[in-house]
Amino acid sequence: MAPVATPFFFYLLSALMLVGGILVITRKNPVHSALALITTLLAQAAIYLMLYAPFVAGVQIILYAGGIMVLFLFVIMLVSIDRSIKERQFNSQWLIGVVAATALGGLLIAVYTKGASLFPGGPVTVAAEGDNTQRVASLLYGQYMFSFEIASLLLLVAIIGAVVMAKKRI
Amino acid sequence: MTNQNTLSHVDLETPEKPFLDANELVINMGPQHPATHGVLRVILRLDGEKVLGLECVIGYLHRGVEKIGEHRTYTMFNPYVDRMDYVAAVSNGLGYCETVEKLLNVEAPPRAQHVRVILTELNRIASHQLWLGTHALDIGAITPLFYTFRDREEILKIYEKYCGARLTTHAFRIGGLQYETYAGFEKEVKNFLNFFRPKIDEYEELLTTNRIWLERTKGVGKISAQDCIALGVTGPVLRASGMKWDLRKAQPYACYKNFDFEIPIGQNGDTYDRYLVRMVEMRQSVRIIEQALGALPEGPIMAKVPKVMKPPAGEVYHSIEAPKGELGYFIVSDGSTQPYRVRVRPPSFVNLQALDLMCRGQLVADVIAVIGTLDIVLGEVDR
Amino acid sequence: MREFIQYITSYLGSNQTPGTAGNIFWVVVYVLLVFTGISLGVIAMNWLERKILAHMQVRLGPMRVGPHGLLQPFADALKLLLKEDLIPAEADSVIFWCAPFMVVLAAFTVFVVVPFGPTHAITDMNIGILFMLGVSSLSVLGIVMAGWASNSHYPLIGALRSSAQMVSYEVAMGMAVVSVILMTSLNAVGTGTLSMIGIVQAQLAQHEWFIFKFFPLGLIAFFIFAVAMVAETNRAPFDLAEAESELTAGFHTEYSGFRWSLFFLAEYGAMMAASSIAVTLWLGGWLRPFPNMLAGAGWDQLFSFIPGASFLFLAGLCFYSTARMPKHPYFRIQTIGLAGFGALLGLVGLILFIPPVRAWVQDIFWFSAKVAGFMYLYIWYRGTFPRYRFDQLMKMGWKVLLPMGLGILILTAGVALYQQNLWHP
Amino acid sequence: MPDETKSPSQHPPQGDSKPSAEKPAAPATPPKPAAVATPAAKPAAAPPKAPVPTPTPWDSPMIAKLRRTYGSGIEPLTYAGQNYIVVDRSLIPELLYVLRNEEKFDYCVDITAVHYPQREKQFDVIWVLYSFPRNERIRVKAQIADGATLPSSVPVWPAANWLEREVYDMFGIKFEGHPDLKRILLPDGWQGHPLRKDYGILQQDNQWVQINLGIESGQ
Repeated sequence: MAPVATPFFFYLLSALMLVGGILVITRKNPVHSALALITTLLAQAAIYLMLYAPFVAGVQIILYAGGIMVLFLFVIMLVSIDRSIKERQFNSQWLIGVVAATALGGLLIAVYTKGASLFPGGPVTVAAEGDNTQRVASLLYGQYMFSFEIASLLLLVAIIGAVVMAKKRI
Repeated sequence: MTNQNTLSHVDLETPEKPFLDANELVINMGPQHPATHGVLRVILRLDGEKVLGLECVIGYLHRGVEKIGEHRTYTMFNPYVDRMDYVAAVSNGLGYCETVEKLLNVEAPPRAQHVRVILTELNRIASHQLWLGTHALDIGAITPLFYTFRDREEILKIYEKYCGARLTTHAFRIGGLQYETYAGFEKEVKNFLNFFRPKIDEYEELLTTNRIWLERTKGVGKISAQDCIALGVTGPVLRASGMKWDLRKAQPYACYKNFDFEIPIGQNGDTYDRYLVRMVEMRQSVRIIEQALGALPEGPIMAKVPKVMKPPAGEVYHSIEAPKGELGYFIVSDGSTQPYRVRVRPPSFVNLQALDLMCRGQLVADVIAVIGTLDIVLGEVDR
Repeated sequence: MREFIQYITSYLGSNQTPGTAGNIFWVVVYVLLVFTGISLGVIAMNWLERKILAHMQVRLGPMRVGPHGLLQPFADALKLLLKEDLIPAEADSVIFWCAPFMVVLAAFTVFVVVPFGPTHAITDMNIGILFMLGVSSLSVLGIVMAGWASNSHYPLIGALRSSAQMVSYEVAMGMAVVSVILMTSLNAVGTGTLSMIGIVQAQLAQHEWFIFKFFPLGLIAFFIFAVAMVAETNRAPFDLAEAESELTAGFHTEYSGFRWSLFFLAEYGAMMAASSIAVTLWLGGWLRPFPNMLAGAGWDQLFSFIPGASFLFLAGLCFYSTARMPKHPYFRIQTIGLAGFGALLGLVGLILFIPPVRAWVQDIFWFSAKVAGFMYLYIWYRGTFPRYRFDQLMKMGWKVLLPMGLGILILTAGVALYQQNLWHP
Repeated sequence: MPDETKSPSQHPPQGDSKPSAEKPAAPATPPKPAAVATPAAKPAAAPPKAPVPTPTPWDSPMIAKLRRTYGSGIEPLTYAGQNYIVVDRSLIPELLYVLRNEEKFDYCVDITAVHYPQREKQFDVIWVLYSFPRNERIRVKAQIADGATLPSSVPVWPAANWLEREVYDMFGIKFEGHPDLKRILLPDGWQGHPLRKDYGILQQDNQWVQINLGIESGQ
């Protein structure tokens, strides 16, 4: 798949992501926020695709956009929205928020200005396209086997925890 | 039997625990809802999909039949009763005619009684067919509806030929029948029976062993015989709970005591048992009609009743086994040509009371199934 | 201009999909072709479903608009487009507005990777099947949005139901799909593929449709998928989200007109998409039936006549019905119309006999025929089954299909590993 | 229009509006206290043929037992082969309990009322009971005045719930202790109780109709 109009799509998707991200934190209605977040995630998936990482893109869509966000929406829909609209958001933590945002901003600026020296110059060589998924797989199940298993154990614990918590209510 | 009065009544007013405001959802089902069989309005209180309780709001079809009855002569009121349970109009007519006959102290001649039994049992089949079709449709099986309507058509044709009307037939008159059976009546009824017997098997093939049907109906809307009696629930619902009680046997009217038939009963009192009971009832109705046809006597079809009916003052309660349960008429006469008071004891109305009990703790989808299985007709509930 | 023409012609004769070849012009052409085909398929399905269901239910179905109701779908479409498009006052209008497009987008984007033949696909993605599952799972979002934005109880419950249902059946579906991907790895290289075309080619290379692979493992996986895909598309007996008798019309209760028709379009599109996955993964995609039993050039030749022959058969059916039409002048236009339709079908059939067309249409025909088989199954289910209850549905998803899928996955992996070892001792 | 006729009149009340149809209504038979006075007891104004059937007393072990406890408070009668008991209003909840628990009348078939505007105690309230073990029907009838209340029989038979609501709806008879006594067939807020004899057949709550349905009354 030869890329077409790469800069155009890159800027389009980035803009979409930024707008989505801003909407997530500015919308009062949580459902709108969630939908904005989904937009961001989908745009991100498209950027992965542009970076020749189709597998990550697919997983992003299936897991985040299709799975997790649906569950988010599920919960949000059940909560009375009228009340949350009236509430002021993050009213008690704005100070911490400002500090964190400044710190992050500083970091980004630092990376941007020093970027050339931090990273090797030029675009990374693209792996042969057909290998993508296999290489992810062999890395996951080979080199990073241990951390992969730990992560899955963590998820297992989370599942059991969720079941236990749900059972309590029954 | 019902010494203790333990209705597992849950208090509808119990305040619910607030859980993210998400715990309770009040849903208004009806009066214009495809599955409430007419203008029944049910207010459901749900926890997610679980029913915490419900309240029926009825009366949308109230036409004041009882009031009308006080202002019509006995004969004039006869067609009105057809408009109550319009699915089983013939049964309604039978109940009314027999009650007035009791007041007048006359009895319909044997031939009339036999024809009455034939038509009433055909009506029971028709009513059950309609129930089966709509009930299955509520549970999501579309096809049985069309099968039952196809076969019900044959019954309606017989009615149409006999008295010119298909639905609100006004088939009987006080004291007997207005019309002699038409030529070929017996043959046509017999043909229908032969045509219909395999059709019951066809319905059963579609549903009785269908896994999804079993899952949707078994254990759904359970009600014990004890609760049935306490709530006055009669008909197939009571029988499916294991109570062997049918007015046709318990207090035979018309000429039912001449016929040999069985009362099907269920054990669990769930929706599936009610389904089975009604299926067997259709078969039994076929049996009764066959016997009645075989024993159809010759003779007059009308007893001696005065042109202007003035039953002596008095009051009478008489009830018959309508397809939906005990259908009773309580008529007070003051010696004039008009009833002083007509009270109809509609089976659907009383049976509907049990809906709340049967639905507690079930899911929304089960409410639909239970409304279907109660087999209510709103024309009769609201009168 | 010449460059442009050269750009266009350069693709011809290529043995790649236009997407893989990177030829934008042909990508656009293919996109248009595929989406036209899908829309035509939806129209045909609309008519067929009503007709077949009607005949299952001892009635006639549409008979008025056109001969045997053939023009009914068009009449319906016209009606829907002319209807007033209501947005309830209390609804969240932006989301309400977007939701149907989201659903349609999800249902149609999937077809980007569906292989109608070795080169007849818009593109061949490296992660084809993952892409399909991912994109089709996005339709949940549209449904949730529609249900929530309507600001009404029934749609909300419908949306909750369908989202819960789709999310949970996706898991079982995924298990079944992964077992197929394991099967594709049985080759000299020892790595499987997620590419849709690759999966069919693996079946070709292994001389076995995956439904028969490791009997009965493939069959069971197929069964799991076949059940899950019905649930995934919200069709009977899993059509709880739009259970008429309970929730009036579920999540699209408040929709009307054009937007409602988009939901309709998306539903049928999703059905075809799901069937396409099943066909690709288990039924050999575009491969003709009986590749082993009836192998050989002669048989190939014979099978290549079937597309044309089946169209001729349909044409014959039309002519037979024409002959049976009532002779009354009232029906004259209808009779002519039916004969015309038959002639059209016959013409298509004859064209399909021309050798180059015949060769070209082979793959597409077999693929479509298999998908059509699934579509018939959908209709059949709807005519036969009552509807599941929500908890039963969830129980089946999580307690029956998911463990089954896991078991199949593990077994398949074991058997595949064993065979792999035979391959590379 | 027959008016104020103490003696039962035979001529049919014609016209459909019967403003206060008050016809037969037992001519206030004085003798017994809670008495008798089924609508038709004596009035027998002789339809020419045949002796007019009148309610006659009946007896059974059950009645004997009840008689022993309640004495003259109950009067067992039978008409057209159907047994009923006329009871004093004061016996109402107690007797119903006895009938259900001791006499096994476990099924409350129906509760209804009849309005006799001419009488001092205007309403007959009637319980139709059935016993499954005995396969026997019985009716219990009590007379109450307009505005008087009755104890609810819902604790006795839960089936009475809707039936009593209907009686309340149609006649305005209040049942004390009913869990949820409100209108059932007519809308809440409707004025009047249609099955009373003074409620004409064409009458309706025009105000309600205008407010709630937004239409001028159709009649």
